[in-house]
Amino acid sequence: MAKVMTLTEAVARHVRDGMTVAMGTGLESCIPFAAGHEIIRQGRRDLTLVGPISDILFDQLIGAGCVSRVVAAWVGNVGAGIAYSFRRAVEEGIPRRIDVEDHSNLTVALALEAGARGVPYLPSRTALGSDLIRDHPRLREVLCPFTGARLLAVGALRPDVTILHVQRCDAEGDAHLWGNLGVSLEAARAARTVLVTCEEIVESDVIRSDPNRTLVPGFLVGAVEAVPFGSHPSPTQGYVNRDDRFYEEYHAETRTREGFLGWLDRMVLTTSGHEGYLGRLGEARLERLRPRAPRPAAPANYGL
Amino acid sequence: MAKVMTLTEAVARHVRDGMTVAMGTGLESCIPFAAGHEIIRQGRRDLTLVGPISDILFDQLIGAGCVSRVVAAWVGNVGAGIAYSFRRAVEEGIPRRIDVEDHSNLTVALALEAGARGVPYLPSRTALGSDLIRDHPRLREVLCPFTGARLLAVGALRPDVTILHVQRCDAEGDAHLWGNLGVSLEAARAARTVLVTCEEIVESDVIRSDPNRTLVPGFLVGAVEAVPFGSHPSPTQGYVNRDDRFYEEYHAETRTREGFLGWLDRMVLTTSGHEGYLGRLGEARLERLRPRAPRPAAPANYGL
Amino acid sequence: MKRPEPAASVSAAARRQVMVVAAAREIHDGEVVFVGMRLPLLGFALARALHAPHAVGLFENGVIRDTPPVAPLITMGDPPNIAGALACTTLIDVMSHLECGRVDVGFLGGAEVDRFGNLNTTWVEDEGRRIRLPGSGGAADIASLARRTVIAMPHERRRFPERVGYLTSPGYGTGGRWRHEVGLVRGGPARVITSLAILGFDGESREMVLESVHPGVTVEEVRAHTGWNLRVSPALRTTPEPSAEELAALRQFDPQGLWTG
Amino acid sequence: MKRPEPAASVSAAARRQVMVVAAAREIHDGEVVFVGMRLPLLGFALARALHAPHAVGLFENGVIRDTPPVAPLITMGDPPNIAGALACTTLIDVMSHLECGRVDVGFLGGAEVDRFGNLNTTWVEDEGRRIRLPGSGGAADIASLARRTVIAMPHERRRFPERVGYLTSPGYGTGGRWRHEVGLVRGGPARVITSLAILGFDGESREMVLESVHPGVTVEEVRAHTGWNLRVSPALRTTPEPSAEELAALRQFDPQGLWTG
Repeated sequence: MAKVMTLTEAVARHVRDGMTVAMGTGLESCIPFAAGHEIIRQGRRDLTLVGPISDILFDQLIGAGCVSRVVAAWVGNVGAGIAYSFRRAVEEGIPRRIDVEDHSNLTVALALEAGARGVPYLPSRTALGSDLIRDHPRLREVLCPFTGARLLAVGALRPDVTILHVQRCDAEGDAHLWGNLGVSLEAARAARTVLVTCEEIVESDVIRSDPNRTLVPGFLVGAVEAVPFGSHPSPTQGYVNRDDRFYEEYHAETRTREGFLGWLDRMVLTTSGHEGYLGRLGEARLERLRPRAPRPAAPANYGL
Repeated sequence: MAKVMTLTEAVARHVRDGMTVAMGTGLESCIPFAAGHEIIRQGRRDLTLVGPISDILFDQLIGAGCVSRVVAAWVGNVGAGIAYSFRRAVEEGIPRRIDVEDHSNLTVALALEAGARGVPYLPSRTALGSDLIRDHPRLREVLCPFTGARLLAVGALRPDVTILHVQRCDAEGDAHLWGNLGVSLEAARAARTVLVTCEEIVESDVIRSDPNRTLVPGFLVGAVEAVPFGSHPSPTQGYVNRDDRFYEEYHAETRTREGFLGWLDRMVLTTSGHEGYLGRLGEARLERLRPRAPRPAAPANYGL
Repeated sequence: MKRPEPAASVSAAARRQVMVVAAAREIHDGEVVFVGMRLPLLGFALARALHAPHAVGLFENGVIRDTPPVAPLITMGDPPNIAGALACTTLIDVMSHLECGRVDVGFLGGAEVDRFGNLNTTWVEDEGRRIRLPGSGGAADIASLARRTVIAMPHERRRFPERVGYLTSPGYGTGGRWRHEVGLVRGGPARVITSLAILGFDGESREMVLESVHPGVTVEEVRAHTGWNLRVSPALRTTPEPSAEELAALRQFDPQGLWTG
Repeated sequence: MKRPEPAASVSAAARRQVMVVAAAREIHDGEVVFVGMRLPLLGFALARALHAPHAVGLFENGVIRDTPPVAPLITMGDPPNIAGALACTTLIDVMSHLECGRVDVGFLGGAEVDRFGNLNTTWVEDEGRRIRLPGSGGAADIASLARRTVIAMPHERRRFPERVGYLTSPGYGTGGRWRHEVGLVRGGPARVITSLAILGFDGESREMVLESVHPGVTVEEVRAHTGWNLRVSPALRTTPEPSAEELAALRQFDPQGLWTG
């Protein structure tokens, strides 16, 4: 039952070829880059990636050839716009063809929420009239049984695994997470299992001192790994700020396939795990990303 | 735009005869008793009350003749079982007939959530085969547009006002709430306006120091009142423990209509507001309900 | 008709101890449990301490916890059930785990249970008068959506009618494949733990079957307190007495004897 | 066909200032605003400081705040947008306010906008080659569900086709009652703020109409950079220059001139 393991072990055990993997569910923060890089290192193939705003993590996994399908609302570079590996795959089939199941943020969120709720679909009025919903495998126009009004039925999506990066977590996987939440909670509850990377593993007492901050209960979690800077270059509130420069550099360097392969080789394939990746960035750069000005949450008392 | 006002003013302004009012949404904690008593004092009539587990607050409002309809999953005395005024109204029409729209906890929660989501209904598989869903105005069996499976469609419910009691709130209505949440968030978001009573009104900076604890944003809130012990006899975590004895006393005293009227007169009608009610309980009793053992939440840093 | 008196050959406290221990034994290690108040709460604490150290408890008010409340309490929303919880969240959030099929076992009670395990907590008749009870609460949801349920009830003839007057929380309906036919995708009662006996359900007909009588109780007593011609399992046994270990744990978790005293 | 050059009679920085100020003016006091990055973020800060002190901003990642970020940022999920927020919650939670009709105005941009205010952020053609863009993000949701939207775009002919190649985010579709017919219950674009002009929509036909040209811009320039025969309002005016107060606020909220420098 021991859930604490290395990232290498966690990915080896929980992420298999052909699986549906939700990641980048925080929208633009707490993106589990370290876990994504480990998936690349272990050479996973034919993954379906799920996420609303994918940050550049999807671009990296696509460029590395791990992906056959993307279920997303937006695949780009949140710092610089275009995600070139995504474009090359969709437009030219390089390194391989990928299918894209296009969504809006709300439809992908509702698909995950339907999965989390255990219902086959959830209704909404979004995107009616949009080309998005034409001939869509998961979006269907229906009539409301009460009012007869047109609605969009969003079919449920249950990832095999959802990967989250959080601030802190205990050894059983009970995770404290703060900042904007995006679709992380829906994705965690929809998944068959959850893989949590965290800035620090803490005693269970820390988690239990503030149960309202436990946004993922441990019984959903299959593996826990302590991975400081595990969201780099995206931020983890209170632990790591965004590395803005990284997005620009990645944008410039990956404009060509050759550039991308050079980046991939240097930053992922030849780094032996996340520590090697951090080593490439260098101490000084990481130090600059550490928060300087503490902003403590006001006390809350659970006493009786 | 000033939202901070007395409870008298808040009820006068926001709760009108004939309205649909959600309260007691915390299930068994943070029940807004003080606000309910003020509704009784101001003699509101023909209210529709909405809540899953109503505590004895619904019983009091029903006995006082304020209510024409109840939308709930359970109307009783959480400490002692039977709610006598509810029974008298349903079985004998005393002091008046009331309609009961029976629900399960999940169906009333989903009705509020549908209201909060702005959709006409939400699907579930609960209560299929139960007598609860027969000839129900808000529950209807439908077929899933994807799978053809039978589902229960739960129609949306939008209260005119939801009344919440919380730990702390700023002058704009941004409310920090902790402990079990029941359907409070769904009820707040479903309502046309929210009336918040709180143990303390705090500076906005306190709220902003921990935005993940803000479970009701101020733009939903129409009125804010500082009402310490506003949930008595139910608990408010960290501020007031449950007054167990009160439930037993109420149970014994309200077994007859005469007993109830005596209770109502003594505790509500002849008390000039919540301070009068607290006066009836006495300092010593209140003091015993104050938490003695602090249990502070672990620090969380929002720094950058 | 005069109602039979409850069997009095064993003390009420001992009966309640047997019930709590029987409830605890229904919880297996690693399971996700929808816990209720009183008997199931104590049964859950016992199970965690003895044979199910990795069981996790969900409460419909939004609490998720794996340890007993830090002090005695009346409702699941009381401060001792919040302090030290693993998570505090919403009713829909915990009930979504039910609807997903993640909840292994849920505990239920009621005013009436019938031959097919259906429960009534809404309307009963007492000597011709209709009495309104508090209603479903979360019971209909647990009964519909948990992988299995365990029902705990005092064993009295008026509480065991052949057919409930109002079906609040679905058991096996009219038996057989009824759950499937009405659209329920799993679940149903696995056990009924009463003050006299433990009962199960036939795998085909889904009718209630007497499986075990508590120490000092006879089959005839059980049948006399049941409102239909109760089937008896060919493998009928006597409910094992609580072990020394179980009794010690009971004393630990109910030191004031609130439930088992 | 050679594309017309963008009008160059006014500096790019001044144009952007006019755009931000125009966006700010679209926000009224007390409104709930679905804010985006860059231009709308700055416009929201300006509006709050000047004429809409009670406006509240929602961000699709789950942030609710009424003050500018505490430091410059690139995305709405960056620490300066979290610190000091009123609330941090989920995407569905904030988008539910949209679906409920509580959001007064949402800001949008895109690669293309057409005659009826439809937006494309998915597929475009460039000299015969199909180019895949990042996709909708939350734009289709905002366009579908907000009470009204404001679109901000550079005014270039390739970005203003008569009909978008792919309709990502619904404007008025093919005009008239199209939104109603497809099931959208409210909303649609109220304004398009470009680098050259401010445009509105006809109340009946829902066709885009030139309402105001920025200082130094001619109607002919605007029409030359628009891919259809653009209607011009009979009440055409010149966009008012930013006031001294507005310029001061701009310098306060964009001290490094990241957007307006």
